[in-house]
Amino acid sequence: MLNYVLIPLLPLAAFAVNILFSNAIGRRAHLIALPAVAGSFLLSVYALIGVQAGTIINQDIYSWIVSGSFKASIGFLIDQLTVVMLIVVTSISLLVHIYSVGYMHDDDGYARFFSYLSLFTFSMLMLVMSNNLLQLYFGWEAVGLCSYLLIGFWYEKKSAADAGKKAFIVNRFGDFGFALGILLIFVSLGSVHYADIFSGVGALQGRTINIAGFNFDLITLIALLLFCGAVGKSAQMPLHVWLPDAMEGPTPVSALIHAATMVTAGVFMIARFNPVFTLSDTAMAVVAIVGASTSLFAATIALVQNDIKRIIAYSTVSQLGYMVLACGVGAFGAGVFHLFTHAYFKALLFLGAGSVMHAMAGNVDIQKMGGLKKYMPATYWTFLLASLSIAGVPGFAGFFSKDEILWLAYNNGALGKVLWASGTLVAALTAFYSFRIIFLAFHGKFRGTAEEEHHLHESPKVITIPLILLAVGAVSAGWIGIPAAFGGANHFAEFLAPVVGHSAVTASHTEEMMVVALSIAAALGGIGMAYLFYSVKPCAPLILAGMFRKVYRLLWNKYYIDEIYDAILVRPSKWAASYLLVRVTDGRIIEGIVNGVPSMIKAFGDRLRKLQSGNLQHYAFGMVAGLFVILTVIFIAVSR
Amino acid sequence: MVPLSWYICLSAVIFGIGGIGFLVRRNVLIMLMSVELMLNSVNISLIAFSHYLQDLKGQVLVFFVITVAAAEAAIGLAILVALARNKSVLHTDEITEMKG
Amino acid sequence: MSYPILSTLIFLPIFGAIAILLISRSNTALIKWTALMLSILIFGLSVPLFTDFDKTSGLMQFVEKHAWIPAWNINYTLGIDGISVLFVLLSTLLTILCVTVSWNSIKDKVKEFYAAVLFTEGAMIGVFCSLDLFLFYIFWEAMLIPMFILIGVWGGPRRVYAAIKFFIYTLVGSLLMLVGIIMLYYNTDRSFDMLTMMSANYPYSLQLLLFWAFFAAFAVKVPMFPVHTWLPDAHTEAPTAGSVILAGVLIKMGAYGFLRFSLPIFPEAAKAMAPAMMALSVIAIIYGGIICLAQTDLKRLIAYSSVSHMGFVTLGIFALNTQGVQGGILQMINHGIVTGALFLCIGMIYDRTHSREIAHYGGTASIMPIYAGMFMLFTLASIGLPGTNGFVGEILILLGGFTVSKVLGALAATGVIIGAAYMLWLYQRIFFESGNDFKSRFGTEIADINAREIFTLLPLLLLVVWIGVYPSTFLDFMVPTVQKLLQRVNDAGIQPGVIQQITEVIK
Amino acid sequence: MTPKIFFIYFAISMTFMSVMVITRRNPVHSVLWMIGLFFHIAAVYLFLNAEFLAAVQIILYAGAIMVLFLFVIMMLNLKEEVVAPRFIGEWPIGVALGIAIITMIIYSVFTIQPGPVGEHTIEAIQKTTHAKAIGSLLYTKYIFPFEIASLVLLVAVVGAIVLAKKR
Repeated sequence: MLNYVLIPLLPLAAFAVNILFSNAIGRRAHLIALPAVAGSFLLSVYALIGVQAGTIINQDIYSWIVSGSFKASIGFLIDQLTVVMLIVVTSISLLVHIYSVGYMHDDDGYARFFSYLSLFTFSMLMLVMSNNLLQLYFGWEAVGLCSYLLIGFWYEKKSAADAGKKAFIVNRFGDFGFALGILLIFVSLGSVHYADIFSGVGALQGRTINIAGFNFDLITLIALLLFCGAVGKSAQMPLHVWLPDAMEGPTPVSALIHAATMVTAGVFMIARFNPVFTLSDTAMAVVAIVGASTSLFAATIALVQNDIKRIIAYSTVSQLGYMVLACGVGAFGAGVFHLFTHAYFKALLFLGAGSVMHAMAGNVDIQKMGGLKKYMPATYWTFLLASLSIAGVPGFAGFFSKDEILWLAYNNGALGKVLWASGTLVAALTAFYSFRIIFLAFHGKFRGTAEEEHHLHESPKVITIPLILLAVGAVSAGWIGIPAAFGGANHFAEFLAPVVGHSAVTASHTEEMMVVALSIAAALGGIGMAYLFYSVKPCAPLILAGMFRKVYRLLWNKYYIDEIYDAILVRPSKWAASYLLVRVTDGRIIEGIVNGVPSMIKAFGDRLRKLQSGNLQHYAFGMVAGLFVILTVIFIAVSR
Repeated sequence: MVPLSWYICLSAVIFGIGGIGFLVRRNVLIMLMSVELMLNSVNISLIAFSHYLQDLKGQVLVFFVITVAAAEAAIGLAILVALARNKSVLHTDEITEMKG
Repeated sequence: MSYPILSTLIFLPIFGAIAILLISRSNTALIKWTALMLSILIFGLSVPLFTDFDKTSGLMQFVEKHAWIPAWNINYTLGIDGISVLFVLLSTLLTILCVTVSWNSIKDKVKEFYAAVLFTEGAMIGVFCSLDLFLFYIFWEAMLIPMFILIGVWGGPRRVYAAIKFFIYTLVGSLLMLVGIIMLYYNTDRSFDMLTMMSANYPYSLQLLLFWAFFAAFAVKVPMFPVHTWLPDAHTEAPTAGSVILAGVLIKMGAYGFLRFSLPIFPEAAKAMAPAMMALSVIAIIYGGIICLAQTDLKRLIAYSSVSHMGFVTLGIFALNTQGVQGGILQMINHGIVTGALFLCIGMIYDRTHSREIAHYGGTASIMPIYAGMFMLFTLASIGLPGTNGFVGEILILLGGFTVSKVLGALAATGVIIGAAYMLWLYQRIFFESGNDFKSRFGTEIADINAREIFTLLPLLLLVVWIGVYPSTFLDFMVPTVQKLLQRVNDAGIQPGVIQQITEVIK
Repeated sequence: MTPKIFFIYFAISMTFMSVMVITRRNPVHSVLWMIGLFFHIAAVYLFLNAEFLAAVQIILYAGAIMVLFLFVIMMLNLKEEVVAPRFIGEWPIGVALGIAIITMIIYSVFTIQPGPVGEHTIEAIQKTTHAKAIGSLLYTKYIFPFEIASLVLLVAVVGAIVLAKKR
């Protein structure tokens, strides 16, 4: 058991040491953080071996919150799904740690950065290893916190601080639903432990729940509420707005948190709760549609952006949409598979972008780059491999996972066909914008200033080595899941099957070939278009933008989602707070009453005070009048 | 024989006049005299009762009333002197320090 | 126990306060050290409550009973159970911190200040320990006096207004309770014994009347919407120690009163009124949260956040189930720790800058990193991040609330979003962004918090994590007591009537 | 019949004098009217067989208290008193209240039911003489109030000195 406990505990220890002694440690922070993460990685590999040998662990460490019938533990569930996540998290985390040694080298907050990274790794591991919902929620919020801290790492920049805050608050909207989902699960099943939930959820089928006079299907409601959490964390529409802004953080953070691990927690959660989701067709349809529309929507935005990190960020949103789509069509295994491959190539893309930014002195505008290929070959080649992978060029990791999702979507009835079509379109778009970066940034002539050109250089080894290692993953990660149609055995899906089950396949191998062919065509078409637009005829994009000015504007401004939220949520609540509540309710009504009663009494007293003229005889009048009254009363009383 | 009620009525009238004097005069001195007037009116009725009820208690009480009246006059006049010395006014409507 | 521990805890501070008053005014060092040593001694004496408390019993423990005014059947009865024991400990702990945080910031009338703090402590403990209604009322009102003085003498510019508002508000509530107490006295066979009342059965109409009479006192103290407006003023104007006591213990008394009186003595009325109370709580949660977004004054913001958090507490209590009530009690402790700590933090920076305007700050994180780190942890606890104490309380309350009413539970959960919004925004405005404005306004000489201040915050910091990670230590205290309480409430019959129809609508 | 005629004379003249006391502009005149009134009151006392008190009335009131008043008047210069308005602005209220009180008392006088008659009949008093009768009562049964009265006077003496003393 100890080896499992140590997986999250090592990073936690590293965090504690680094944060408590940050002053003393300073530049040596990585000496503590790196071995810890490496240790976690090795233990994860050990866990993988154990699981492959059939050791599934589901054990409580201690009771966390106990109250009446409510009981939540800190405990670990180590099964196939967990192990996959463990490998992804620890391996990427390790590489990012190494990368950061070089990337953050000159930063004042070196120790702080590493402590946050360690804390994040710990939280993420707690999340994936959890055996109950509440611990999952703990990890869920803790990774959100780390994300907040790391996005706002350069807190002196207002935009960074804003972005961190935005990420946290937008996520809280999702978590709100997630928390309600947890509550609803407890209320209807009496437990928050996975085992109890999965064994008991079947009995809830057909039950409805009455809320405010409306009847809801209980399972659908639970599934949708849980999905809310995923929407927030995995940046699905309409809560995707925080992820592009999160790029204000240091690039290693973007790679680790906002590409490879944290944002995929939503997908992980849906996959983990597949027994619940599969019981509700409505929920599944919603999940699939949200995923598909997010992927399409984000891909279109990515087409026109110029900030290299933002493009990759939208691409992340889009790819996450893919994974969610996969879950929505019941292909949980495929979703996790894509999660797995995506982690490598997307982390690579980000780290490559970081390397580029390193050379460009922090400039992120791809229009100002060009011809970087000859200055930084290692970065270029790894970046190219990652782009090929994400575009879905056959043989690369992205191809296999994406293809599996499309194929399984195709199998999922009429709705599946639509989703598949949209997915294929997204594949083309993805290829296009990925290669847009390649052609604009690495090919052609350098478009920046001479001074900048002089500064261009390849990044140090500590940066390029993680890139190369990740490139290996980006190319080969898919090979463990080669589908049967290509003569493979799809080991990955088989491995996960005990947790997430098999997807039903109804269509024939011929159709599968057709699907594959179409997706390859889409990928190559996208790359070709990018080549045409940005290498052969560089003026074409401008002409297009001019022709479809409105569309271009819409995409450039990201469909004005941020502005809409600002108008319907942020400003009204600030207005309500500052005007309605402070001035009217608190100021006028409540304080009006509170201060009004005493001031009424005071006004009355002021009037009454006039009676106290100070003239002796006026008081005497009162006395005599009183005497008269008393006499009268006595007289009347006596004479009666 | 003069009926008892006549004495009481007389006492009441003098009492009332004393009261009026106290209420309407501005001069503190006259007000003090009005108080004496009222005390005397009470004495009249007390003695009248004493006579008609054939009991000396009423007269004993009158004795005490006179004592108090003397004390009151002494103190009252002393205050009056102090007042006249400090404020050089003797008119009640000019002494309104206690105005609220 | 060989000695009357509760009486010691009550009267040692009070006699200590008198002793401090006897020290020469000019000898401030002796005054401070006496106060500190006394408060530490009292805390030390209260530790046996923690260790010797029988967690398996729902009965009163450490009971002391002496006849006091036999003619009116008034007794001097003390005792604690699972509800009150933690509050006594919290009071003794926070008093130490109040003393240390005021070490340098109080320069005027030092003697009276520490005497007032200690006197407050004694009265507070008295409130939590009293088992005789008469005694309870005496402590309840006695506490007002030093608090009034603390705000009115050492407070900010509008201190007199705030102090009077605080006093009048609470007094009006208390007087209604006094009437209730007298009614209760005559209806309990002329007895003030709370334990007798807790097992007596009163007619429903009487219960209802008394419930509202007591409600007036407790709701003001909590403070529940809409009688909360004294709190921002009092908190804002009070000196740091005053704010800490106010937030940490004093406003807990309202909720404590609900648990000690409203639920066990008027179970039927409490049950009938619970939906209305829950609705008010939810309003307070959301209202208090949103109003925080508009605050420009540091202390005022935290004060309004207290309204929101105490909304959670009352929501939990009136959910009338195990999770809700336990969560409510724990959340009271949490709120005392976290909000107390936030006020301590604010006091520390106020000592340096003498400004409470949020807009005057910015970039403090790079100037005072340790301070920023500690503040961050308390901020996170305040917004209920898992792993901190705030989460444990909130999730239990939400569980309890959600079990009773889905709509109210869901609405209460929105408070979590709003809480994150205003606290993080506050944190950003104070600690993040550029520190240039801060430096030009307050000079570059602002030092990070010193050892004294770190040790002031450290106990609270440890508690935040302790309760967050292993809350069972504290939850175990209340299990039997809460069970007993809920049994009492749930055994009571439900009264049909108009209220029931209202509650149907709310549900 | 004769006593009634005498009483009517006294009643009318005493009322008249009282009115004069409270309406005179010059305080000296008021005092003089007051002294006249006191003599009349003393006469009424004689009617009522209270010889001792009649004497006390003249000696103490007319002789001592009123002289005290006169002294004070002399001491204070009250020249302007002759021209200043005599009554306060609200005098009609005072008059009305006074008349109301008088009316009320007179109205109630006729309902008086005298209590049982005591032992001090006129004959009994005449046997012991009036002064002795009062004296024996004062120094036996009412010795305690009597001593208190003396204390009251003492306080008055001290008080008067303290108040009127020049600082």
